[in-house]
Amino acid sequence: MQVTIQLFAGAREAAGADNIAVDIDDDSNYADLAEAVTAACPALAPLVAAGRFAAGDQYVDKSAAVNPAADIALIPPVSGG
Amino acid sequence: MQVTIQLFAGAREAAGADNIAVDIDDDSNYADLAEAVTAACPALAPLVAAGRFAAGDQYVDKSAAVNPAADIALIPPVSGG
Amino acid sequence: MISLTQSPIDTGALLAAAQQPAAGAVVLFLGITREFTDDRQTTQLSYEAHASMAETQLERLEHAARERWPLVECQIVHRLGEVPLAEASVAIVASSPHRADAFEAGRWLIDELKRDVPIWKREHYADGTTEWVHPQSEQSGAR
Amino acid sequence: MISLTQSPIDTGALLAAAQQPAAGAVVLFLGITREFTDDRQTTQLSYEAHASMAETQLERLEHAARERWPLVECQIVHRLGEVPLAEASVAIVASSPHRADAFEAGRWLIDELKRDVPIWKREHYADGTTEWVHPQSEQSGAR
Repeated sequence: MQVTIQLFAGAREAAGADNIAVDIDDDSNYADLAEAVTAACPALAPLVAAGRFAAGDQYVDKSAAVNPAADIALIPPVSGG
Repeated sequence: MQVTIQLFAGAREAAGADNIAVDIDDDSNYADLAEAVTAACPALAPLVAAGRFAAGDQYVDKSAAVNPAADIALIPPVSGG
Repeated sequence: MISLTQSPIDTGALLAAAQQPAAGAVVLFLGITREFTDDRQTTQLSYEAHASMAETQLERLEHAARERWPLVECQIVHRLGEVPLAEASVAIVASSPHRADAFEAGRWLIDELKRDVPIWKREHYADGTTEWVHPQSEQSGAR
Repeated sequence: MISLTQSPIDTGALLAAAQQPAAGAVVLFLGITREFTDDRQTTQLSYEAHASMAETQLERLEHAARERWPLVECQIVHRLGEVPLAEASVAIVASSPHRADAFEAGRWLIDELKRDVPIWKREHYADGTTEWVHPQSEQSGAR
């Protein structure tokens, strides 16, 4: 299946794009997604490793199954406040 | 010597006066002063027992010698804030 | 800077003084007149001070806080006279490069103020009675 | 109440909302743009958010704080876009009957916000360079 991941801040800057699309197996979890994103765009490797994924408005576990219907985002380490 | 003590808040209300004058021995300390004030105005006893004396703008120890040249005040328990 | 005032406290001026480029964090504390203590209804408070001593003691606290924490700004204002419901009787502002210091200084200053600064509160209750507040030492100043 | 805004934060409105007769204490925290981090000079910050997620996470924090402490009011506002030196990027106000709760809630909320809310800061340095800030987890958010 194809999944599109929204990118923010330094991740958007590293990829040079607002989002990135990757192909993954139907039964992939977010750890698999992290690998696919890093393979597709090596410049994102550090922020994928340090960051988390969100589906909709919630953080997800690396072991959770990827839901391709959700709005998926890469959330690099945050610095609000 | 005669010493005049400024009174505030509930102490002023209990004594019905802004200050109270008492006669004490020349070598008295503030514990002696507390006794003299309580004897002169029994209504002040609870706030003398719970409070502190100040000379000028500083708290004084009960064991310190009374300085009749200082502005002496009875500081009942405070409730600012 | 410290002050005693008969007027409403200008919190905007306190924040403006604290928001300096060297600071990263500002903490403002306000003590305000609470309507109910247990079941007893307060309509207003009034405050009296041993003014010169209160100023000296507040200055001592400001200096002690500036020695203990790296504060960019530190101001304490206490209002005297009548303070209506929900208005501030005391304001403390502290700013610092990092937030832990501003929080700790603000908390320490209000705790010390309530223990040592010669200011007294008089409750005006809804039933028409008034009462000077002289807390026994260990139950002092839960607010 | 929580909000994200592109405008300067109205701290007067936050304090007015928090100063309710049921409260005895108000704590306002402001995170402000600091000019120097070590020797590096910042001229301004800009902030970006995953907006819907940031709102959801801020609401979660407000609700959690209200469950944990008896708060009369609790509001969190984060500014987005450019924030000049000394202006507030975030404001948190908490009021409570007793002061310990307002202090603890304010401190907890800013700590949690800096850990979990998807907002990012971009430093604009005096030498003309810019840099998105993505702290490594254990050194995050000392301010």
